[in-house]
Amino acid sequence: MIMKASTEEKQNVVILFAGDSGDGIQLTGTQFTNTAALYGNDISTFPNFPAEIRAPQGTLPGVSGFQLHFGSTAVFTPGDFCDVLVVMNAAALKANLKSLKGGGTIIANTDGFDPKNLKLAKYPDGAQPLRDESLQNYRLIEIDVTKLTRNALSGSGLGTKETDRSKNMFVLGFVFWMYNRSLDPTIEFLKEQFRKRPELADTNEKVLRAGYAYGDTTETPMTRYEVKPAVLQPGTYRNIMGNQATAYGLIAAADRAKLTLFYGTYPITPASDILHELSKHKNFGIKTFQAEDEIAAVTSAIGASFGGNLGVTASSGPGIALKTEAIGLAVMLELPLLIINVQRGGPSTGLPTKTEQADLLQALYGRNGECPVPIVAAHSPSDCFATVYEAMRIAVEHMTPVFFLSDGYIANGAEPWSIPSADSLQPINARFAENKLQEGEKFLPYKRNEKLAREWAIPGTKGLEHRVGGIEKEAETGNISYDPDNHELMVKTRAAKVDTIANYIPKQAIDNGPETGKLLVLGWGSTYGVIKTAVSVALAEGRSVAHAHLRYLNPFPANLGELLSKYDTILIPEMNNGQLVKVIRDKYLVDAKALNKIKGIPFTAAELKNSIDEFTK
Amino acid sequence: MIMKASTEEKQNVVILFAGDSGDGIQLTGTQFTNTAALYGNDISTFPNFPAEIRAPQGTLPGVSGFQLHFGSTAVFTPGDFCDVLVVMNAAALKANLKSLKGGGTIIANTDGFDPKNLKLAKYPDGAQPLRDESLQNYRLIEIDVTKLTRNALSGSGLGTKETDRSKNMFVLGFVFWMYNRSLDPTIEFLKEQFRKRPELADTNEKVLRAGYAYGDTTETPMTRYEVKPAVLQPGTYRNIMGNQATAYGLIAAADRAKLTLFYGTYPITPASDILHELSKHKNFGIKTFQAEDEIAAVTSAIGASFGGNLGVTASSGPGIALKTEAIGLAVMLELPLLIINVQRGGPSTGLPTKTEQADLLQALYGRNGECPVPIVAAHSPSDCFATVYEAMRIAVEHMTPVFFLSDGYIANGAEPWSIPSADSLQPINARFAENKLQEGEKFLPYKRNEKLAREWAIPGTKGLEHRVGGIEKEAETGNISYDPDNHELMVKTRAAKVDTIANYIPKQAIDNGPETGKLLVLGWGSTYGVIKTAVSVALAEGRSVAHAHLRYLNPFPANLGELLSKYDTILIPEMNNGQLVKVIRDKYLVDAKALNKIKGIPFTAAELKNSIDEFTK
Amino acid sequence: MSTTTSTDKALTAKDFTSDQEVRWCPGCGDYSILKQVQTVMPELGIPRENIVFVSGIGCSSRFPYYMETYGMHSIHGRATAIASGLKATRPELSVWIVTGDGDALSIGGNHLIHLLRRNFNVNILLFNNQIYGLTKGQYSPTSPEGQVTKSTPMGVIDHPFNPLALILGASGTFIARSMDRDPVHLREILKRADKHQGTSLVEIYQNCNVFNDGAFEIFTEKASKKQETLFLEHGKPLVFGENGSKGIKLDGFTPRVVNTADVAADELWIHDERDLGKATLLVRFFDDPAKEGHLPRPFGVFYEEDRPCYETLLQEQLDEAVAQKGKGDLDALLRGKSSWTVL
Amino acid sequence: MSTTTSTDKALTAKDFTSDQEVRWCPGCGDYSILKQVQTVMPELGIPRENIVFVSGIGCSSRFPYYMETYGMHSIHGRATAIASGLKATRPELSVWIVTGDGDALSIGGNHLIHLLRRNFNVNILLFNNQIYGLTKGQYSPTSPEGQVTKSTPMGVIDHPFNPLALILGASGTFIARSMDRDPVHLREILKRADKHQGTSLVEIYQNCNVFNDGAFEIFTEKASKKQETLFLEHGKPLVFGENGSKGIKLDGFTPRVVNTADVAADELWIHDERDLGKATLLVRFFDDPAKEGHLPRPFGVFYEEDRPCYETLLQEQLDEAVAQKGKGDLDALLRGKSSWTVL
Ligand SMILES: Cc1ncc(C[n+]2csc(CCOP(=O)(O)OP(=O)(O)O)c2C)c(N)n1
Ligand SMILES: Cc1ncc(C[n+]2csc(CCOP(=O)(O)OP(=O)(O)O)c2C)c(N)n1
Ligand code: SF4
Ligand code: SF4
Ligand SMILES: [Mg+2]
Ligand SMILES: [Mg+2]
Repeated sequence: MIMKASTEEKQNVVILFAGDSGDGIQLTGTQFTNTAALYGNDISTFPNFPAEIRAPQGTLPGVSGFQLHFGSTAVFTPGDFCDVLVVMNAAALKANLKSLKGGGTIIANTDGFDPKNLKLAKYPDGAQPLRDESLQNYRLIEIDVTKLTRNALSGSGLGTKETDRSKNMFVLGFVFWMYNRSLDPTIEFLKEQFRKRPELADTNEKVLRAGYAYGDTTETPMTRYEVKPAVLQPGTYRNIMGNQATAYGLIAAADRAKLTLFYGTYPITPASDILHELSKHKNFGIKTFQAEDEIAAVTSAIGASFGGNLGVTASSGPGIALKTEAIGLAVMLELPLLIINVQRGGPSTGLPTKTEQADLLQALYGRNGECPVPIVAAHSPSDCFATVYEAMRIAVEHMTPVFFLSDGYIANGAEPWSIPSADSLQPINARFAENKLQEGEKFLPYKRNEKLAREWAIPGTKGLEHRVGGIEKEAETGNISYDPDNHELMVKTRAAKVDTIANYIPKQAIDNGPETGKLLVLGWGSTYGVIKTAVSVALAEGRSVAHAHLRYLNPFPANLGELLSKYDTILIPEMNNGQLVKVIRDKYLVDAKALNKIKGIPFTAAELKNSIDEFTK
Repeated sequence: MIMKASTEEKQNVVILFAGDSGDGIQLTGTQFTNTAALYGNDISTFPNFPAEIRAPQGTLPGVSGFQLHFGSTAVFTPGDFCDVLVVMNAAALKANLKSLKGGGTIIANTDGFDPKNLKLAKYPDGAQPLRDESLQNYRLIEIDVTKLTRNALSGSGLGTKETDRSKNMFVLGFVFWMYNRSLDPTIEFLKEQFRKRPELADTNEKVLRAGYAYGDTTETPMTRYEVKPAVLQPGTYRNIMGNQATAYGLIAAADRAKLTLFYGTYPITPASDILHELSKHKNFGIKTFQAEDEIAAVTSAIGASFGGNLGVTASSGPGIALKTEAIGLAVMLELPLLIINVQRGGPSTGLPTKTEQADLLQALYGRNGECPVPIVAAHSPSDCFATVYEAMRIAVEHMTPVFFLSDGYIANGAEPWSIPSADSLQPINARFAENKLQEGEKFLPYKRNEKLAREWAIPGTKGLEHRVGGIEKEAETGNISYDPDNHELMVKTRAAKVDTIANYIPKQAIDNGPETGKLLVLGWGSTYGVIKTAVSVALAEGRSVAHAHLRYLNPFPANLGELLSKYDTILIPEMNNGQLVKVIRDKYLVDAKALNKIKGIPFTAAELKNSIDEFTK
Repeated sequence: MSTTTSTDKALTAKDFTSDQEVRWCPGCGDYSILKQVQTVMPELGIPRENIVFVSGIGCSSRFPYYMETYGMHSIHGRATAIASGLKATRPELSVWIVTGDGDALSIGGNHLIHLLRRNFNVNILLFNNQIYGLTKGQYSPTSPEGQVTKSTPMGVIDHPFNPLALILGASGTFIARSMDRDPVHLREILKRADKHQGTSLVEIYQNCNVFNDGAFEIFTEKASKKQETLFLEHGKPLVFGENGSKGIKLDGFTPRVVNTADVAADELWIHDERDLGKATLLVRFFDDPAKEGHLPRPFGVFYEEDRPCYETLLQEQLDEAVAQKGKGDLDALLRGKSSWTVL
Repeated sequence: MSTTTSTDKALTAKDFTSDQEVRWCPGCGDYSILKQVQTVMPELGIPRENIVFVSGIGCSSRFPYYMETYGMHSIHGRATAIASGLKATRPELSVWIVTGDGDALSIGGNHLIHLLRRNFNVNILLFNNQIYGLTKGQYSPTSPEGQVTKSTPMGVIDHPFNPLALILGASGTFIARSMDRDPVHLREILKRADKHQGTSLVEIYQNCNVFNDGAFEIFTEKASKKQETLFLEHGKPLVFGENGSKGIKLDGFTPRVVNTADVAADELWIHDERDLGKATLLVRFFDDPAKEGHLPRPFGVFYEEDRPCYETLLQEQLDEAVAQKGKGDLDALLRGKSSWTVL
């Protein structure tokens, strides 16, 4: 007799899929995400790749994870802990059990817990977590995925090696069943993915359906869950990852500015995916250039900018370090240039696959001489689009290199994004110099407008032939000048040019909470979601706390000092050893407090909430 | 009839020699300096090179200058303005007249004021400064140096081209006469210099003597001056330039540490002279390596350090920018490495031959990730010796890369130096790992001592074979570790290691003035002399002001915060747009005031004094 | 700085002379090179505004300031990379890179070899003076072993590059050598460089009379020039010396100097700019002229090869993408394949 | 991490195996190379503590962690420069550089060519898998034109380097090629590399079975190996194919494939490792194996030359300086020539 499972409603759920890097975990996670998104849930996801390319199968370093938070209410982070942990083998369980809430559910592929796998996962001899008491505080659902998958495909004529590749579809099907989701988006995806090998689309679909059916037919009574669609602002949405949103923001900026995007880069984790994405869109006239190193990457972009194109370069910390000399040149040339830093754990090679936001001071001060560069930072995966677009606007309209900061957490995370229409994007106005000179009049390449920006005088413009370079320049003419007063004037002018941007950006707003109070949590970058979550909870408890999040890190919005003065304490949480906090203390002379986590992983909302509680006691 | 010149006593005098870069100005200045030094005057000098290699003769960009301040009392700067301006041509006058005190003396080579030279110097058509009223506020001594030099050598059989090369000796001889100095040191120098061509030594000597005799025999009555020897601390002195003192400090450190110095560098102004100096002393076992670029320069030094040698690399701003990635590696490897930055005007190529101290924030923050590096800065030419020696001691004893900051002003300036004996130098104790392991015991390359420094385990040590690298390391074992808690521990440990240095350096002292009062002028680097001078004057006027000068910029001396709290106002003069001031404000939350000059040239004492007056009103 | 004399009359060398004072040492070989470049420019028939000179840092790299064209005096060693980005996006421009032996071969070595393999259609003028001029006289990667310089008081111990061998090894498609002191030859080679579709590398022996005077005297001075230099002409035998009295003949893989009188004309090595095998040997004519029985130093075009240029291939891919997928539609891109609408 | 088993018994491959888990993808060609290196090490007779492996960044650059010697996993592209500083100061050490095609030829190209010209006595193992493995599959400077990779969805348009031609152009003194799949040959070449006094460059074709599987299949797989590869032996004619049925003969400067049966043995190209001229042509045997009438790909030692090593010349100058001026006396140096005393 088949018992019908009961259905329970939930506001939000965190699922962590984990398995071997060969198990297709990322794909499984992404499919569930897309299905949830299409269904209308709010979502936030984060993949956790192994550092090794493909560490030996079954080992702890080989574990790949994908965490997904979806809900019927607003969701801002992938979640501190998960409700459901799906593990394809023993190593996946061992590596991730600490992330499971007490009483949470474990879905385990029993085949991944044979003695060999237990040994690879470094369980002590004789230990068998599925049998002993170690999991007694959790709800354990054991499924022999391998066998069931093979059964589903018996008679297909496929070998076991090929059959086993679709194990992940079985699990996915089962989880779809648990959360009452449609299989259609995945089936469509499979068709598209295996367009050239329809037999594989069939196989995978068969297994997916088998997993779903397993839920329906299983003899153990199980609860199914219902997570209703979230109430999102009206609009058209899609699910988007940070690096993808960055690439789209660049394409959009080029499109709106009606200029060619030149993307000079050298591959590095976690920035490379921007290159991969951009190189797919050559029909937008985008020129990607994989340079021989980071120095060539940035200087080729400068060459492109000199030619009147949107020069962009991207890297992560170690690569940015190599670009610093050339960024100084761009500051002198006063050309638009966008430098993208998708931050990762440092210093040096550090933790390449982990996240950190420890390159802020490098962006601000990491060049020789007085060398100011505007900085903006994205706060979530989808926010990359608008922020990189804004960075490009500043670069072009203020004729300056600009830093755009993202990080590994944002880059690989995903969330729903309310898609703007192309027409709704703020125009980007390049001011190209035209030859309007009178007979005998000399062209002044360093003449400035009210933004202190010079004109963009590009090769091919007859009569405006001129020379630029990295030696100090005479005001207006741009000729080499060693004059002492001119140097001071130019240093101050370059600083003022950047400071002036404050007049062209929005005032800093409070994101959440009262305009004045005991505590302001001031964040930047990828801590947004977790601060938002923690502050919301604290506010719900009646605490006197607010949240402001900086997109503009240089210059700061003009009203920032005043805004800070409205709170007794400023708390600055950062995934570094305290960087923004230094700048705020220096600039506003307030005793801002640092909350730091330097573990290569984001804050949990609970950690932040604890700190908020401390300061609002 | 020959009139005897009268003699007047002076406490100190500033002479500025100026002429074409081909005129031998630097040599003239250096000879006067050495003679004054040997005589016992306190001195301070500064050369002012043209930016161009050898700009066209007679033009303004081609002017080379050498300023010399000597006195019978302590002398701390080359002087704000000069008493005597020696000009070999019109361009030299035009470029330097603004540096001459009202009523000062001009010694002009009339031959350099012919129409051609006037035109090259861009004097308006028809203008003749030696004839018109433009110099009426000065005492003008005109000498037809060219003619007199030729006369002196008539019959020597030399052509005019060769004769004219010793014009500078005529002027030098005359100035020696004016200041009543012995010709012997110069004659000895000439003999040594032209060892292989004694006829040239003779020629030059002849002209030198002719110049001196010209003073004795001239028909215009002239005043001669007497500047008595200064009262210096007992000791043996020599005159020394900053880059030379840096080179000597390195040689001394290697000698005392009994290690091989490896100097990996790539030429750049104004750091190259350190390379030139070191490469002369191969008999000290010093290995200089002119690398293909700055990245190879620093990484080759890291390789040498890994092998148990004193790895040193040097550059100026743009080259330091290129080294930042590798410095991060050295931070991870925890090996001794010295990075010398002889700062110049920035940003980018900037003003290569001018001075600036705008790379402090780069040294402090200019790397990806949390990447702390200790920083020390020299405050005068001779101080380079002790400070670079100290930098090396810190690097070796604390097992860390260290920044040593100098600048173009210090590098090329000169002053008397009380020569230490080799024995008096503080020992430098390298702590090499020895194999004391028990059977089966594993070597722990990242085990630390009370300084948090690890041991230096170098190749060739049997049984200590191990691997290091730039990926985050497990505490103690040094194995690769992606563990979140370990990463935080290591970031904090590396920071603590640098902070701990504060326990091994002297407390910050007040250099001049009371321990508490209205104003503290806090300086670092090459502003020392000018602050000293200005504060001395202000103190003499009874103002409530003191001067402290930082050698240690990271970490700060432990008592700095307390020391700052003893004054109403902290004034921080810097030859940049405000860098140390940012760090002090952030760290001690005091409203320190910035006084900035960004002109590629030092503050004058008068400028500083003005500011002191403002703040002690 | 440019003035608005934009009438379309034929340009002259003067039209390519900027208003900036030239600031090399008097007597520097750079003056002659500047003059030849300014002289050749009008003959190329390229509108002045479409010409860009990009340089790194060094005495030689001051060059762009003196040219009345667009120009960039960039940072040390990176002119090649900057030019790559410029050419990739503006293929219609005539891009000239001016660089020194330090700029191109020391700090800039990597960008140089990568530019060569990518074969951007640009011209590189490598001013080789075997010294770092601007920084006042340290040795460079082309300074001969044993040379005493500021940084090598006991003589250079680094084995120098053979620049053209390196460049050929990096798949250069146009390789030539000339000298500051032979204006006619230099102008000829500059024109050839301009004509070549792909990266043209012209090594120019340049005298630094302040820090390395006479480094190439033996090749440039009348007394020795005929004996020591070998001017290459396509299709002609390799002959040199007074009245072409000497020639080169191959003995296996070993080139030997012979008296032309002693051998039949067709036994001599016939220069073929298109023969990679010959070029690989020819760039190895790099003997120390002090060595007994040394080979003469060749000047002229060593090698030329037709190979598609990077910027052309790049544009072709873009065109192909448009042909396949249509011109990019931003709204369609942003919407993607699985969007949903909340009302 | 090392333990204290420091008895002096003969070492085995196991003694060169560190306690760190090897973390390449299963099936990666790196495993075989590691094995051969560990096997060869004991045969070199060098005390383990005097061996240092230095690498950059890349899958291949993880190598040092697995060797029970001293080691440094440095930063991307810089292993060559780090090794230069180490060798300059510790000439007695046996220094091995492990690098990838990206690490050595892309970001590290400049240090590589300068190391080669200086001729430090170190060994470079260049793992060429024609891909960026660690960053998950972008093309490298050795990837063939047209290859579809993560960063080139429409195919590579960069003309790839011919690595050995570049290396010879940079004055390399020992140039060899081997492959992961021929352990015997690889071990032989490793031993030759160790023996050479100067920079030994060994290019090793290495399969990246995840991102570029089968790139060298045609050379490594039994079915095609005999036809497609040419194993070089000093003093022996260039023959290949089933039972050496084919050989190489020079036609002018053009090498042609002939049937050995059709030509006299002495008409075939006889390999001479010491002949630079031959080597310049031999490194150009780099045809696309898909091309009609292509030449086979050579493996073995292409070229070896004796040239003094940088570290030797450096030490000689130091010794000479001591001989001339006596050992440095610090007090005398500081005092200088014109000091004065204040009492
Ligand atoms: C990053 C950087 N490193 C070093 C320098 C100093 N520098 C300027 S030019 C130069 C070498 C010049 O030699 P070369 O390229 O041969 O040009 P030349 O002056 O001989 O024409 C050096 C080392 C610099 N400006 N920037
Ligand atoms: C400065 C810097 N730039 C980029 C990277 C990213 N990165 C690491 S390895 C690598 C290329 C690896 O390719 P290769 O050298 O061929 O080694 P393989 O992994 O193929 O063995 C890149 C681009 C980095 N770590 N550091
Ligand atoms: S230093 Fe040499 S290369 Fe530079 S301008 Fe003077 S002569 Fe020319
Ligand atoms: S990615 Fe390729 S090269 Fe790297 S370990 Fe895996 S198979 Fe080997
Ligand atoms: Mg040069
Ligand atoms: Mg590779």
